[in-house]
Amino acid sequence: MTTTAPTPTHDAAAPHVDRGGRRALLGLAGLAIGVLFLALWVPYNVSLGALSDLVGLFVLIIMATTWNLLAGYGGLVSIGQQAFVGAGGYGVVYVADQLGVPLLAAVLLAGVVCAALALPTSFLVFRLVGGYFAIGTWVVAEVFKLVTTQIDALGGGSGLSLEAFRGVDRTDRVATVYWLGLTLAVLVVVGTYLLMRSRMGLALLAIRDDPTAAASLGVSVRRSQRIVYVLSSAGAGLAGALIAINTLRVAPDSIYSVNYSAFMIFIVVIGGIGTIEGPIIGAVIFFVLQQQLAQQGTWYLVALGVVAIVIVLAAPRGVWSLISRGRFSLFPVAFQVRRGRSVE
Amino acid sequence: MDWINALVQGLLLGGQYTLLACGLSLIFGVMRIVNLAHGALAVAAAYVVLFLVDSLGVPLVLALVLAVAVAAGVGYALQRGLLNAALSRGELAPLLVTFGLAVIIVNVLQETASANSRSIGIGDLGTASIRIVSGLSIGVFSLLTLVVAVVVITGIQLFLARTRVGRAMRATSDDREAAQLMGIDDRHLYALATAIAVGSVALAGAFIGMSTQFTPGYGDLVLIFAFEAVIIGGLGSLWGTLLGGLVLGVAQTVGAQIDPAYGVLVGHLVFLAVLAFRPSGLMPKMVTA
Amino acid sequence: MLDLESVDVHYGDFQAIHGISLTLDEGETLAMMGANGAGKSTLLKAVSGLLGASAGAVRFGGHDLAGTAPHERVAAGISLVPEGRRIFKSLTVEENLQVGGYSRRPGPWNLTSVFEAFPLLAERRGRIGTHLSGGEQQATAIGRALMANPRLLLLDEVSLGLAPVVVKDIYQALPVISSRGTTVLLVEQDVSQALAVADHVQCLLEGRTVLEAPAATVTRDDVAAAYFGLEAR
Amino acid sequence: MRAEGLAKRFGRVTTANSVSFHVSAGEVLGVVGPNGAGKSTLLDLVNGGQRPDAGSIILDGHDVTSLDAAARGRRGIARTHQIPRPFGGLTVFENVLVGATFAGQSRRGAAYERAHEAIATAGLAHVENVQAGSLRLLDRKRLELARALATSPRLLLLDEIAGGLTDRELPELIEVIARLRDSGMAIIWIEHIVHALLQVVDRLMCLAMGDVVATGDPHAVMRSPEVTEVYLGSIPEPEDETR
Amino acid sequence: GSVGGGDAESDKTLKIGFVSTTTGASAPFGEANTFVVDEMKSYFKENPLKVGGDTYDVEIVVRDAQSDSTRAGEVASQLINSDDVDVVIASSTPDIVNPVSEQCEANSVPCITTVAPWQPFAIRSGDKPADLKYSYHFFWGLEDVAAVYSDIWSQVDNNGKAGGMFPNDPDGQAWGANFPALTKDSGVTIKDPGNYANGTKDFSAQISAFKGSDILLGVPIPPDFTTFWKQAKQQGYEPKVATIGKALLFPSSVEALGDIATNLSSEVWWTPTAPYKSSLTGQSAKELADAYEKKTGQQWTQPLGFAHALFEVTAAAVKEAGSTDSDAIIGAMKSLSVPTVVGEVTWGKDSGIPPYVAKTPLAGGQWRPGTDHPYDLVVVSNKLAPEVPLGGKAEPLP
Ligand SMILES: Nc1ncnc2c1ncn2[C@@H]1O[C@H](COP(=O)(O)OP(=O)(O)OP(=O)(O)O)[C@@H](O)[C@H]1O
Ligand SMILES: Nc1ncnc2c1ncn2[C@@H]1O[C@H](COP(=O)(O)OP(=O)(O)OP(=O)(O)O)[C@@H](O)[C@H]1O
Ligand SMILES: [Mg+2]
Ligand SMILES: [Mg+2]
Repeated sequence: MTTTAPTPTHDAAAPHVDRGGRRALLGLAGLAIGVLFLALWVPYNVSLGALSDLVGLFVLIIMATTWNLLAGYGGLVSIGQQAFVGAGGYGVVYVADQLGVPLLAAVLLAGVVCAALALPTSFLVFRLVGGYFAIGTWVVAEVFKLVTTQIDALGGGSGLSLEAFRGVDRTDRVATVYWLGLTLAVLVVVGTYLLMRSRMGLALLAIRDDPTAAASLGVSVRRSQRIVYVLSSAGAGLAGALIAINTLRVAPDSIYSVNYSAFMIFIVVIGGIGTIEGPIIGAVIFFVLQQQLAQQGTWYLVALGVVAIVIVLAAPRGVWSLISRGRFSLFPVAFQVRRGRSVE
Repeated sequence: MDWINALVQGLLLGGQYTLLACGLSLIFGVMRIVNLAHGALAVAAAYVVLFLVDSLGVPLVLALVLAVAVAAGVGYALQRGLLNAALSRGELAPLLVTFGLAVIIVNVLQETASANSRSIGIGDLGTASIRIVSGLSIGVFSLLTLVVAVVVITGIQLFLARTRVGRAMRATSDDREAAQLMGIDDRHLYALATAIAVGSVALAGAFIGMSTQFTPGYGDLVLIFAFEAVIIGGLGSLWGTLLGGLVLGVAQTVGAQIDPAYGVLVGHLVFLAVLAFRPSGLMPKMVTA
Repeated sequence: MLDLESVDVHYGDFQAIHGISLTLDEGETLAMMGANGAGKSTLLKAVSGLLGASAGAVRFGGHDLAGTAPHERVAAGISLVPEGRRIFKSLTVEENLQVGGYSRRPGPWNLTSVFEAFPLLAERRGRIGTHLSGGEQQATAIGRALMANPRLLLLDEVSLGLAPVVVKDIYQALPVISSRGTTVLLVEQDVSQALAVADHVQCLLEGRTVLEAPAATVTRDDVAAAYFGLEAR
Repeated sequence: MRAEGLAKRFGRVTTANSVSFHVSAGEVLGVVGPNGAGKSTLLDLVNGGQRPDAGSIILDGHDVTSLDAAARGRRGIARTHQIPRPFGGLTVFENVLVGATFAGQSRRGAAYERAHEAIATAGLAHVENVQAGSLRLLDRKRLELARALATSPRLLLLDEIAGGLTDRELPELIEVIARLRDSGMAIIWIEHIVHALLQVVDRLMCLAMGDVVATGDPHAVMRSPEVTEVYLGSIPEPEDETR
Repeated sequence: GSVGGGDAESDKTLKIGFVSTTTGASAPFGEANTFVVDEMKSYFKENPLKVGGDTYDVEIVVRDAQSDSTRAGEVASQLINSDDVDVVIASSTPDIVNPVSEQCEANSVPCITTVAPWQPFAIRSGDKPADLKYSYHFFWGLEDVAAVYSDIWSQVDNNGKAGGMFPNDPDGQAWGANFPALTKDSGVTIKDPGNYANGTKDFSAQISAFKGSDILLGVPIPPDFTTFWKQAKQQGYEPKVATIGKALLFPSSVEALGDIATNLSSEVWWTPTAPYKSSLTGQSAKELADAYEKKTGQQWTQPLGFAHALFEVTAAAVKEAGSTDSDAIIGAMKSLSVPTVVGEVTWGKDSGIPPYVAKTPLAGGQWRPGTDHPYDLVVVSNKLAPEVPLGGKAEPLP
C-alpha cells in the first residue's frame, strides 16, 4: 500500500545504506590472518604449557562474547551463566565417559544440552526484570549446582574426573584441545557477528533500549530474548566443556562458581559492552593480568579488583571505545545512511 | 514436634537473614545497586568488632556501637568516593565496582587478619536458650538477632516512609535530576542511604561473627540468602524484606527436616516459586524506597 | 533580580547558547519564545544550575551563581518546572509536593494552598506518580515547584499536553503566583497565551536573542517574524 | 477497526468503561478529553500494550483481542507514544528500520526504502544518522511518527504529537496527516490542540472518566454542552471528576 | 616443528612444582606452606641434592590454586607444560589434590600428594580406586580414623549410638559412605540423616535426629560446626563425646569456639610430640614446630609437618631414581621408603590399599585449655601409632 509521496526536498539524492561492508571485509580479513597465525604458527612455536594456557583465553573469549550477546545486546544482565558453564563441564564428562561419545562430539553435545536446559529455565527467569533477573539467574545457578551434587552418577558433591582422555599422548591431547578451543572461539565470535547483522540483531538492539516500543513495532520481544538466552547459554556450555577437557576434572563448587559470571562482567565491561570487539579485548586484558599477576597470590586478586574499579570509572565505555573513539569498527553492525548529495 | 521446631528455628534463622538483608534492601531500593560487596563488608565489620574487643579490650556493646559508626562513615565515603561516580556510568558499573570492592576487601582482610577462622566471643549468651517444651527451645541469641532485625528494619522503614529526608531519598531514587531541582543534594542523600545501609550491615556482620565462625571469604556464603530475602519481599519494601527473610529461613529448616540435603535447595526453590507466581515479590511497594 | 550577562552554554562541543543577556526585576514575568531547539530549555537549565555557563555570568539577587549546585540555587529561591514533568513516579502526589518543600523556604505556599490552587491534585493526593495522566503530572510538577516558595519560578512549556481547561486554569493561576511576589520566567509555544501574562517578551533563534521587548508593544506577528529568521536559513 | 465494550480498570480507577467506537479506512477519528480521561489507555488497549478487562477489538472483521502488541503491529496497527520512547542507542534510521523490518517489509531492500520514506515524511532526514537518545523533543516526536509510518500501518494511533509545535510547524503536520488519510489509512488522533484537530478529523470523540461523552461531527461535539463542561472548562472547576 | 615445540630443557636441576592453597576458603590448609617453602629454598641452596654422583640444584615453583578445583588443574598444567617441572607436589583436600593428580596422569609427570584421606583421593568416579600411574599419595585412610575414633569413644561411657554430620563434599561423602561399616565392630551404630550442603545455617533437623546419641562425629567445615555446636547446646543436645575432623583441625577454629571447645576431640595426624625427624634437615617434629612458631608467631598446625614431608619424599625419590627422568622417578616411587617428620612413609607395603598410597601413622587427641596457647591438642589415643606419647586419657564432654 502506498501511503505517502516523499516530500520533494528529499527526492534528489537516492540514499543508500552502508553497513561498513568494505571495512567489515577488512576487519574479517585481519581476523582471519590472526586466526591463521594462532592456528598454524603458534602451536609449533610455543610450549605446550602456553598452548594449554591459551585454551584459557579461548574460554574467556567464548564466555565473554556470549555474555555480551545476552547482556550487551539482549539487555539481559545475568549473574547466573555459571549454571551453564557447570552444566557444560559436567555434560561433556558424562557424555564422553558414561555414554562413550567421542570427545569432540561430546563437547558439541554439551552445548546442545545447555541449550536444552536453558529453554525451560528461560520461562522461569524471564518473569523477572532488571536486578531481579540478575539475582534470579544466580539462584538458578545455585539450584543447578545443588541438584548436580544430588546426582550420584555425577559424583555427588565430589565431582568427576574425565577419563576419556587417559592414555592419549600429551602433545596430541593439548593440540586437540587447543585447536578445538580456537575453532569454537572463532565460531562463537563470527556467529555472534552474523547474528547481530541479521534482522535478529536489529530486534535485539531495539529491545535492549525499550522493549515496549519494540513490541509495538512488531518485534517479538520474548521470542527474540529467548533465542538469545538459549544461544548464549549454549555458548557458556561450550566454554564449560572446554574447561573440563582442559583441566580433566569437574567439581561442583568450582565449575558452578559465581566467579565465572563476575569474570564475564569484568571482561565485557572493561573491553566495551555492546560491541563485538570489546569482549575479545577484555578477555585478552584479563588473561594477561591473570598470567602476569597470579603469582602474587592475594595481592593479585586485590590488583584485579582495583583494575576493575579504575577502568570502569575512567573508561566507562570500555577499552575498545578508547581505541576506536567510536569512529570505526572491525565488526560493524550499524546502519549508516549515505546520500549522493547531502540535503542538509 | 520436629516440624514445629523446624518452623520456629526457621523463623529465628530468618531473623539473621533479615538483619543481613536490610542494608542490601535499602541500597537496592534507593539506588538500584546490586551490592556484591555486601557480604564482604559484613565480614569486615565483624573483624572490626573482633579487633576492638580482643585487641583493645573495648566492651562488646561499645564495640558494636563504634563499629556501626565506623561502618556508616565508611559507607558514606564509599558512596561519595566511588559509587556515585559508578552510578553515572551505566547500570553495570556499580555491579563491577562492588564486585571489585568485594575482592579487595576479602583479600586485604586475608593479608591482614589471616585466613584463620575467628569468632566474636559472647560467652554463655551464645548457648543460652529458653525451653518452651521438650523438643522445642529457643536460642536466646537467635531471638536477640530476630528482635534486632525487626527493630532495625522498622527503623529504616519508618525513616523512609515518614521523615523528610527519607522521602527525599525515595524521590532521589526516582529521578536524580528532578530531585536536585527540589533543593536536594542527591550525592549527599545517596551517601546517607549507603551510610545507613553499611551501618546496618556492620550490625549484621557483628551478629554473624557472634553466632558462628567467619573467615575473610565467609560473606560470599551468605550473600545470596540476603539477596533472596530482599527479592522475595519485593523491591523497596522493607517489611517485604522481613517477610522474605522469614520465608527463606522457614523454607530452609523445613526443607532440611525433609532431608538435610534439601535445606538450602528448598530455600532456593521457594525463592524461585515465589518469583514465578509473584514476579515483583510478596509485598512490593508498600512504601516504595 | 535575575541578571544574565552574555552567557554561553555548551553541550560538549556544541554551543547551544550564544552570549545571551537578560534582566528580570522582582515580580516581573518574562516570556521566552522561540522555535524548537532555539535553546530555551537550555537557558533555563543554565539558570537552575543543571548546566554550567561556559562564559558570562548568571547573577541572582546580585550574587554570582557560578559554581553553585542546583540544590543550592533552590535554597536561594530558584525553582524550575522542567520540560517533561519529571515527577517522582513512586511517590504519591502529596509526597511529591512535600519533597518540593524539602528546602523549607518560608512563604505563602504549603500543602493547603497548593491543593487550593489545584483542586485536581487534592482529589488525587494519595495516588502515586506512575498512575497519573499527563495533565495530572504537569499540575503536580507545578505544585511541587511552588512548594519551595521560590522567588524565581522557571516554567518550561507547562501547557504541553494539557487539556484546554487546565491550561486556562494555569494561566489564571500565574498572575496569582506573581502577585505573591514570585518572579516568573516562562517558556511557551503558545504566543497568545504567553503575551497575555508576560511583562516582557524575549525571542530566541538558534541560541541568540532576536527580539526583546515589553509584552504590551509586541504582537503575534512580531513574534512570528522573529520565528521567520529560522525559516529563512 | 471496531472496538466493542472495552473496559479497563486499575485498582479503583476505571479508565475505560465499556467504550465502543469504530474507525474506517481513510478516516481520522479525533479524541479529546480531560487529562486522565483514559485516552492514552484506550490506545494501549487498541494496540495491545495492555489487555482490556472486557470487550474486544476487531480489525478487518478479525478479532485481534488475544494478540499481543507485536502481532497486532504486524497486522497493521501502529502507534506513537505520548511520551516518546526512542531506542536511545540506535540512530534515527535504525529506529525507523525496526518498524520497517518487523511489522512492514521483511525483505531488506524494501525495508530500507520504507524507512527512507517514513523519515522523509516525518521530516527527519537531517538527523537520520544521529543517535536517537540525543534528539530533542520535537525530533523525538517526529521519530515516533516515522517509526509508526515505517510499519506501513493501516491503522495509525497518534498520541499528542502536535504538542510543542510552533504555529509554523503545525500546518505541516496537519498536512502530513491529511495526506496519510487520503492514502487510505485509518487514523485515531488524540490531541489537546483543538483547532489543529478540527482541521483534519472526520469525527470527534470526547472521553471523560472512561466514558464516551459525545461522538460524531467534530464541530457539533465541540459545541455540545457536556464537552464544554468537562473539557473546555466553561465552569470554574478545572475538572469535574468524581471518584 | 612439532606441536609444543617451544620447550626448552635444562639439566642437573630438580624443578619441583608446588600447588599450594594460599588464598580462598581452604587457605588455612596452606598457611604453613609459605614457611615451609622458604625454609626449603634456603635449605636446598646450601645443600644441593646429591643424586648418584651429581649435584642437583633444587628449584621450587609455587602456584596458588586459590582453593578452587578448576584452578588447581590449571596451575598444575602450567607447572607441567610451561614451567617444565620434574615433579608436581600438592597438599590439602581432595578438591585440590585430585585435579592436580589428573593433570599429572594426563601429562605423564610424577605427582606426590598428601593431606587427603586416601579413599576420596583414589576413588574418582564410581566406587573403585582409579588406576593411577604417575600419582603417589601419602596419608591415612578412613579405616584408620575410624579405628582412632572408636578408641576414643571406648574411653568414655556411652550408649553405642552416634550421630554423623557429613557434608556433601568429597570428605563428607567418603566418611558417610565408609564409617558405618568401619565402626560396626566396635558396637557403635551411626545415624546419618544425609549429606547436607556446606554453608547450611540451621541444623535443627540433625539435632533432633541425633538426640539420644552419646557420640557425635563428622567432618564439617569450621563455621558449620560452630553453628551446629551452638545450636545443639541451645536445643539441649549434649553428647558425651564428639570426634570431629576438619573443623577442629586448626587451633584458630577451636579458639573461635570459645569455652564450648573443651574436650572436643579430633584425629591427630601430626604433633610436635611425635618422635619423628626430618630426613632432610634432621629437625625433630618439635624443632620444626618451634621454628614455625618463632618465625610466624602463630601456633603450629598439622599441615606443617606434611608440607615439609612432601619435600622429603620428593628428594628421596629423586635420589633413589638417580635422575629427574619421570619414568625413573616413578620406578623409584613404587617401593620408596622414607623416614620423615610425619613418620615412616613406605609405598607398596600394604596390600589392602592401592599401590600408589602410603599410609602415615594416626593418633587421636582432645582439645584442652592450654598454657602457651588457649587450647592444646592433647594426644589421647595412640593405638595405631604407639610411638606417639599419650598426653592423657579421653575425658567426657563437660
Ligand atoms: N543533552 C544534549 N546534548 C546535546 N545537545 C543538546 C542536548 N540538549 C539539547 N541540545 C541541543 O541544544 C539546542 C537547544 O536545545 P533546547 O532543548 O534548549 O531547545 P528548546 O528551545 O528548549 O526547544 P524545545 O522547544 O524543543 O524544547 C538544540 O539544538 C538541541 O539539539
Ligand atoms: N498503571 C496504572 N495504574 C493505575 N492507574 C493508571 C495506570 N495508568 C493510568 N492510570 C490512570 O488512568 C487514568 C487515564 O490515564 P491516561 O494516560 O489514559 O489518560 P489520558 O486521557 O491519556 O490523559 P492525558 O491527556 O493527560 O495524557 C489516569 O487517571 C491515570 O492516573
Ligand atoms: Mg525545550
Ligand atoms: Mg495521554
